[in-house]
Amino acid sequence: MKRIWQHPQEPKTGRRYWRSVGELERRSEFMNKLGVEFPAGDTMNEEERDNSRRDFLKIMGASLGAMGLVSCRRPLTTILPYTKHVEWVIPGKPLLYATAIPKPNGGAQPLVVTTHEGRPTHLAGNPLHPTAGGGLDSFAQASILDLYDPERSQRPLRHGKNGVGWSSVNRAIRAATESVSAKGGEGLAVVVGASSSPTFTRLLGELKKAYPQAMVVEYDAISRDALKAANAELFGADVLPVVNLSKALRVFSLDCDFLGVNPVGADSVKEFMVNRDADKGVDSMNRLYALENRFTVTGGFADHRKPLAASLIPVAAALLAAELGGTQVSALAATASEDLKTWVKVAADDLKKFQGKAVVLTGSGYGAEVHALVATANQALGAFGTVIDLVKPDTVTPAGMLPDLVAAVRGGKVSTVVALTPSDLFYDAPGASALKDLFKDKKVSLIHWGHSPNATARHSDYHIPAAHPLEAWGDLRTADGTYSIVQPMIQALYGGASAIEVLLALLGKKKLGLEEVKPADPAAPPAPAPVDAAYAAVRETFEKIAGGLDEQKWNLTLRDGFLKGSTFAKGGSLNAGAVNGIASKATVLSAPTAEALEVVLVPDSTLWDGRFASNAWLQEAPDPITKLTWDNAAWLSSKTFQGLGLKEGQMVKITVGEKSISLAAIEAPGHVSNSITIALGYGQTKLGFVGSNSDGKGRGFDAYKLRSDANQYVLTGAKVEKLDEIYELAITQEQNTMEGRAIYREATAEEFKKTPDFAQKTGMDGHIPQNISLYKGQVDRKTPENPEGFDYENLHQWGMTIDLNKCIGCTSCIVACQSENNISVVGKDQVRKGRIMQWIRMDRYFAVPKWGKDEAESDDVMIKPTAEQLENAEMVSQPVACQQCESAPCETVCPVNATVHTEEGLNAMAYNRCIGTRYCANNCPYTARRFNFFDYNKRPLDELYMGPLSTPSKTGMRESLQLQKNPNVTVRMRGVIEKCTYCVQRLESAKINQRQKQRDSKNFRVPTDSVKVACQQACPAGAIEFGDLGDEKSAVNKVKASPRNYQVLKYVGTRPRTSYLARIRNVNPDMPNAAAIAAWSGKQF
Amino acid sequence: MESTATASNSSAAPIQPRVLDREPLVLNNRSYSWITNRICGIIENKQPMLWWILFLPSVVLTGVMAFCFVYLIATGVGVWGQKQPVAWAWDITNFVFWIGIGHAGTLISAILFLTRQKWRTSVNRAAEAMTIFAVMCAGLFPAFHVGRVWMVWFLAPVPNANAIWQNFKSPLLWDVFAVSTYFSVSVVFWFIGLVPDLATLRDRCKPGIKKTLYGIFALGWRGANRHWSHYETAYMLLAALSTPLVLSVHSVVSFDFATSVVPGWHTTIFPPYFVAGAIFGGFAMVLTLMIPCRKIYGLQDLITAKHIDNMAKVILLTGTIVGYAYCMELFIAYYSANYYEGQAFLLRALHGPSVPYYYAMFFCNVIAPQLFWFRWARHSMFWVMVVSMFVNFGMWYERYVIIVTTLEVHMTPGAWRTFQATWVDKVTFLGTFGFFMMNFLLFLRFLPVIAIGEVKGVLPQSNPHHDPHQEKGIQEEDLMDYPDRHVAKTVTA
Amino acid sequence: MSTTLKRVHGYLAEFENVHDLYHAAEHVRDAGYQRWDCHSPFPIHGLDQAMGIQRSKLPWLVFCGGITGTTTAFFLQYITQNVLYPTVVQAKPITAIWAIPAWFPVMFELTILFSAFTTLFGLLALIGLPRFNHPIFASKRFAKFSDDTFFVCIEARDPKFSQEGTKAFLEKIGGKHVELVEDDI
Amino acid sequence: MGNFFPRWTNWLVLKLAIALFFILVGVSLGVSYYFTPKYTRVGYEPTQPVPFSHKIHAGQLGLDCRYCHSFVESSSHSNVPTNQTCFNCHGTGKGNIRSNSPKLEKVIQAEATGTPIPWVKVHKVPDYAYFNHSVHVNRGVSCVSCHGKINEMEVVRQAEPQSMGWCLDCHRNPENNLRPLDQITNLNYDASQLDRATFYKGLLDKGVKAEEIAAEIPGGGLLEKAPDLQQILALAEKTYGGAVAQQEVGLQLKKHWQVSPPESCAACHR
Repeated sequence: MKRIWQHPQEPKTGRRYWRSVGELERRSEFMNKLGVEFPAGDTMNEEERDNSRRDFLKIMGASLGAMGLVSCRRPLTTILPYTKHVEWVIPGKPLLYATAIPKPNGGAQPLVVTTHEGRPTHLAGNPLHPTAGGGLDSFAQASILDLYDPERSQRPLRHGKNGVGWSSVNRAIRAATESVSAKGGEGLAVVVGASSSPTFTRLLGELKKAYPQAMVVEYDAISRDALKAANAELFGADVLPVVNLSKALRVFSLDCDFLGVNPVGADSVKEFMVNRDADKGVDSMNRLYALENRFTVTGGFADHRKPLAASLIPVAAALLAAELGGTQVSALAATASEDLKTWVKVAADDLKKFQGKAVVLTGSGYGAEVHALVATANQALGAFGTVIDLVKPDTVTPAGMLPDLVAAVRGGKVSTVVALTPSDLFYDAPGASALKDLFKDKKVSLIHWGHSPNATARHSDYHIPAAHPLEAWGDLRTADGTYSIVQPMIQALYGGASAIEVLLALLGKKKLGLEEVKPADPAAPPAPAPVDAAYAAVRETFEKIAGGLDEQKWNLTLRDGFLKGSTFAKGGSLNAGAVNGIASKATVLSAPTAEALEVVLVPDSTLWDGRFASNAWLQEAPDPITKLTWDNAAWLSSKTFQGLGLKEGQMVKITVGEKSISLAAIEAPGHVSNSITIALGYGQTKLGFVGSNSDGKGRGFDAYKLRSDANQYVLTGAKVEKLDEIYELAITQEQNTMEGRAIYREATAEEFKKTPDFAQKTGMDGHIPQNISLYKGQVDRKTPENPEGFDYENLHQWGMTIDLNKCIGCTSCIVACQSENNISVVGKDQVRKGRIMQWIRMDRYFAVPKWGKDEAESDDVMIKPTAEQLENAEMVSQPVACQQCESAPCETVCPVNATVHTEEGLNAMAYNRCIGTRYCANNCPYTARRFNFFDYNKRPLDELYMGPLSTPSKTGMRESLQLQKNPNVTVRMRGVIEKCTYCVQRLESAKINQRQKQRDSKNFRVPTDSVKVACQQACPAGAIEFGDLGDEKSAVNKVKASPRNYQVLKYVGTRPRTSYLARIRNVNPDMPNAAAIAAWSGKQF
Repeated sequence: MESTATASNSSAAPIQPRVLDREPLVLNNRSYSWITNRICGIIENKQPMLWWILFLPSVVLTGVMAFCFVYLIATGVGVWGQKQPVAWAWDITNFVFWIGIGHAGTLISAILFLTRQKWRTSVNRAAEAMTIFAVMCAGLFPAFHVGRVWMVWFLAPVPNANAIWQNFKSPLLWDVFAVSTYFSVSVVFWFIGLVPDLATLRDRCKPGIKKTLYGIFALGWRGANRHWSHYETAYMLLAALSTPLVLSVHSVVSFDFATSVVPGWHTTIFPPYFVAGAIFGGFAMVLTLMIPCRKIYGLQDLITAKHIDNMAKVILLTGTIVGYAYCMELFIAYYSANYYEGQAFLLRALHGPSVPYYYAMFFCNVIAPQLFWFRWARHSMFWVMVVSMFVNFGMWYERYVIIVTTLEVHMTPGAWRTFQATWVDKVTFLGTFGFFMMNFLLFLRFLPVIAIGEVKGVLPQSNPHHDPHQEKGIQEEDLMDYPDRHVAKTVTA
Repeated sequence: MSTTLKRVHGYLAEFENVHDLYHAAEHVRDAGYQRWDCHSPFPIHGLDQAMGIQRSKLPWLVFCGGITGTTTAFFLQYITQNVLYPTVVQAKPITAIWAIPAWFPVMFELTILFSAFTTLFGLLALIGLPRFNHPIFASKRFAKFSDDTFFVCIEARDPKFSQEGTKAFLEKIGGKHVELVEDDI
Repeated sequence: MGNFFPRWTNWLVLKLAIALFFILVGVSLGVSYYFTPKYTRVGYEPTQPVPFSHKIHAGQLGLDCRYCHSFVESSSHSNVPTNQTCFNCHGTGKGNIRSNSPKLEKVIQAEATGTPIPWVKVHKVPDYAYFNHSVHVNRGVSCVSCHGKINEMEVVRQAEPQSMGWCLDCHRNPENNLRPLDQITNLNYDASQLDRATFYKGLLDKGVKAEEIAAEIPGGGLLEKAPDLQQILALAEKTYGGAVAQQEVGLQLKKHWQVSPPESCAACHR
């Protein structure tokens, strides 16, 4: 039956799904973009495959619809091969590059980037990196989405409007420089952000040389000016302290969220965890004291935490300094309350015992006096040279501060401003709107460079779209100075320019934009691409740093992602005199009262200073403490909250001086009374669909409006009044307490010493009845007695452990999972409805030592704790994803066999078989299954309820987002269940690679620990271990041997493959109410 | 028939002590033709105004329901209130509710038939009809609640190119078989019962489309006794088959919950508890429908106070069983010493998000029916109506409590979430009532609401040994307090 | 049209009440007639004995139907679950001997389903319905059989049937309006 | 009025029932033939933009598949060659073979413009199924097993249904398709062409124990002492006859390469 199909010439219009998506892609705007660097071809083919995977039901639906037709017609799909072969690229195999991206707060995050046919799809930490190797934070993890953000700024803007070409931008730049070159650059001001790129600093220096009169101003919304000033005085202008927590056994944090948004070293989390392994013996474990006004991940992780108003941190610092024998500032110390005194004293005594192994840290936002006092404390502890290294970085440039610029502009001394700071002047600068008007009045021509069309971009004369770090050449240094080259993975999608390139343009060394790149002429033999100025500049810097431009060294650096032994030079010491000088200036602050509250402004855990506002993954990543998504809110202590009689999300008006904002309020356990914490970075308007609401109004509330100085983090004398309106907040967790269930388990060091296997006896685990059923079923290891068991000898048996003693509850595993597994974003409304899709749910529980009305009362966990108890609550967080139960309740209830067990112990999920009865979701004790309630990948998130009537232009996944998708994971359509699969795509490819190598021999076991899952790769604390249980040498086997190892809900008999390691609190028995710490964990069932 | 026997004695020898009469099943010695006329009259005469007043809204509601399902399928399950961890809510609640109601019919026709309860004859036809329509409503929900309706054929074990099959360990698949079986068997049972009456209708109408249709469905029935003897065997067999079936169906439905691991679902008491509940709710619905019917169509002589009384008693019994189940759940939760089980019920009854539902359920299903301990209540149509209304609501609450409030507080507190229903949830459920009522009204309009043949069969004169030649009139002492006796008086045989 | 050929179906006698019909039936039976029947609006208790009818064979049919259902269900599940594509769910055993409890519900349901349909179709087969056209319908009075009248009909095919004898016999046993039922060929 | 229904209606129902029965049987048969990949996919032979003849290249000229599909052994999908590959032979200044043939027009054009040739996809596995070429060709499954005798096709035609059921057949009984690795791209391969001695010698050289080999040959388990090559050969000859049989090869390779194709969902669906 030979039938020849004559496929008709494709008509111009036609039912979309009859055309192969590949052909659609051929019309795609990316054709030429990608085509340039990667001669047109398999990118499209790859695209088509993964794209039509998304549309598989569309096609299926169509062919079903066509029924009879199916047999004689079939959707025409084309294969578009490369015309010329591309170096290294093997179609269908990912290609890995080492590079780095800047951390929002300075420093660098070394990366390994997975690319598929030239599309970067996933980021991971660089395990080879000496200091910052391992995981990454959620900012870095999510930045891959920024690259493909359909709403990132894509073309130059003139007065916020489109329609201006790159050529005119170049002309503007030339004009700007030429106009001022005569007067040695007078009238030109360059605003930069804190940068850790040597090349950038070098070029900035050159600029200064070329235009001596030009003004260089450094501005960041999360400003560290106070810290810099203090450091300059304390250690000298060009010296920076870098803390290496791996050397510390006692850490005292004065509101320093070093595990969260305020890192103090190259990779503080990783370093801190070095001494956190309870199985190595609790005596060698480090101990963390924390004083803070609100819960931070650091405070939640602390062994001893005391809520303390931010205004009193200087007092605490003074106390500590005094206790440790540093500088005495009795004026401050005297004001301290008694219990604070005792608390600090006991802690100080403990610290003293660890000379050279202890360190005191404080938040970078605090005033100079605090830093000075902390410095003396550290001096007294002998931390300098041991825990703290004083280094001389080459990435600090002498620069003015924003007020200088404002003054200059007001004085009419500045005609042109080039803004290269990643912050958004006209949104986050103090008095932003006034500044905007000032620029307008003074006719200052503003050339703005930025990633998104934000406020500054919209009100600048020229806006230059920024290139993503994966799109352009550059270099970076981690906090300790290790040098990394930033290499492009992909031709700039929209021809954006990097900050370095802008500087080069200012120096007249480069023309910006696409015009420069002309499509390679295929007829001619492949000519070497024109040497990129940025590339040249980076090589020049490299030459200086590496001491000579050695090609091999260069290539090695490119390959490994860092330059060996390129740390900063050590040097500098504490200048004691300065300390007294600063400390004497310290002003005495009083504790906040109900009349005069304090407002603490903090960088947001997901948006930082607001620059990530248009990143949907970060917007939807729940805040580690409040579990709030898509918005910020005022955190109030239970006492204040209940005192005002507020409801969750009720609007309050907060007034500081004459400035005031109104925003939604939430109750935050562990928060100090009369203190309000507000996350910065929200309330940006007209930032597109993700960054702001569809009506253009901002998401959340702009707290910058309260600041009158970029260094203000603690505002005192605030008033709060209750408004009637209730604002709808999307909080992912309704239940804050564990209701006495033994879900999360922890104990103090003493208890752990007494009964190492406490975790296995907690709650009902102590008395689980034997399974006396006649058949054992497919569980455990296969033995003669248990013939149906799992084959550990000949097959892989995958398993995972999560060490709660390391998990700090940051959300980077969630984002990593989202990026690896094509998990869709559902939007605020759906999150509110409890339909968030993230496969990993970071449960955060608050616990108090005793429940009930007062301390004396019973242990009944069902009684709601009081405000006082909540203020001193403990916080624990626990990531929960599919536990891959060997005896999985979800499987047996699926009527269509869509989820069954594999011989390797995985709980497999066949999306294309699922009909969506959701029975499995009901029957999962861990609620680990997610359901696609709508076509989240296809429908615009604000028109989900319109179904097929959604606006055609907005329907379907945006082209650029399609490029990000992992081609090895099905993109789910509506109506199917999805869940964590242990990244089965990685496991399969690992197995296949091994078979490729072995071919006709027998050994197919994947090399020990060679395969890593996304969350494990991402975890900065290294809390997650994953591997082959059948392999005795595997790390996961070692960890599972720990006495702390336990299974959640073990009594249900699901036999999860994922197990948890109980947390150990390294409690100092001398501390006040040390007995109460982790006391709740003894009362679990 | 005893009644007539004793009556004849009393007329013969006045001195004998009088044996108390047993209430006749049909009052006023109605003749065969009276019954035929009365029942067929309902179909042949114009429908009362009330019929139209009820019918038109039902049709509208049915349309609305259809719209809701179309919207659901076109847009996604998200239009309902479901969320993690409440993956089932109103959909399955309504399913269990309707399927429960669907149990009374088969029960009346099957179990009462086997137990030789002659009084069933005047209610079984309507009850069976109700069963079928209720099961139709029930079937809609499992069919449409799935995420990908167009893939629902995956549930059918047909050979396919993918060489993949169903999972017969899944209670959901058992459901598919149970419900479809139940529906088909009920239809068969109902139809077989209808044949002789359709013949009656056929023989009464003038030639025309109606006669043709009735004729076709009457299968050319000619009342031959050689047919009757097979027919009765068949009927008995079907009754014998339906009895275990009706018990199995709701047991299987209860397996959906009982075989799961969810605390509050994982309970061995569920099958009997669900079955009792089903009968309970079903009878309530029968009463809700029959009481107006007999009033509107003047069927008091056929559906007598005795019938109502009996059904009220059944409700009282099953209601008490259900109440026992509620208490037993609580007791086991306490006695099992399983913390999670205990919590599930504490949260359900004391401080969970949906406590009010629990007490609403408890009142409607356990407290309200206790009224039926009193004879006056069982005999006052008003109170019977009130109580059955309560039960109808209560049974829906029961399913809601079992399904939603349990899922809201699942095992890991971090995932707890409270459920809110959307307008689609509510309108769809309302729509099914329209669908149900529409079907039932059409049934009233076109089919005999009472099994003519069967009722004739239980008349005293239908006994071959009863001598028709010494017929006696109504005796005053027979006039015990039948509230609706006077209505019967006006009609003459 | 009066010259159309007719075939005699039999004699139809009418009775007023069950009592009379019952005794009439006994007479006819004793008279040794074979091809005859009573027609009544409802089944009459004990009339089978009065007519001497054997007990119905239907239960045996239904039994076979039921067994078929059970075996169908068993093999459907055994073959799909154990032979064609065994899958492990919740560590539950796949060997038939242990898995069979999970199959009972479906086996039970199919048993009932098959039995029910056997009952329906078995019944129709046994009583030869649907048969819309029957000579007896030719009689106008017969229409009342479904209301309140009772009939005895002796068919012409009966060996003991005779034009006069049977008519007389029927009248003797109390039959009213004895009429000859004929239908067109 | 007499009979309301005419006599012919008596048999109507029965007739309808019988008719319905046959219709249903007919429909189900029709669907199971015309609506399954066996019919809808096999024989799909679209016209390609370039009249490239596999028959000539792979058949007459005997080019190895891997010359053009160069990554089939290392990648999940078997790449379609770039123009450069074509021009290795057809390019002016390179092979110069028919470098000006009109058939090459589209290729030259593509080379000039840099826009790829839109080859029409013939073998299309559903997008939610993740097939991996490398793991098959590296483990003794030949191109022929899934693509048929490409070397005899002028224009490529789909030869196998490539439905899930079809995949499972082989995953359950791989021995029917396994062959020595050096025969993977030999599209005319037949087990009988193998030399039995070399085959078993090859296995022994790979370090497979002789008794294990013998154990895979029916009746071989009975040998009391470890056999030598000659005994194995004799045994094989006794069981399978003179020519090497596919079963013989398949069973040996399956055992000694430990070929255990997965049947669980996760193997192909992610």
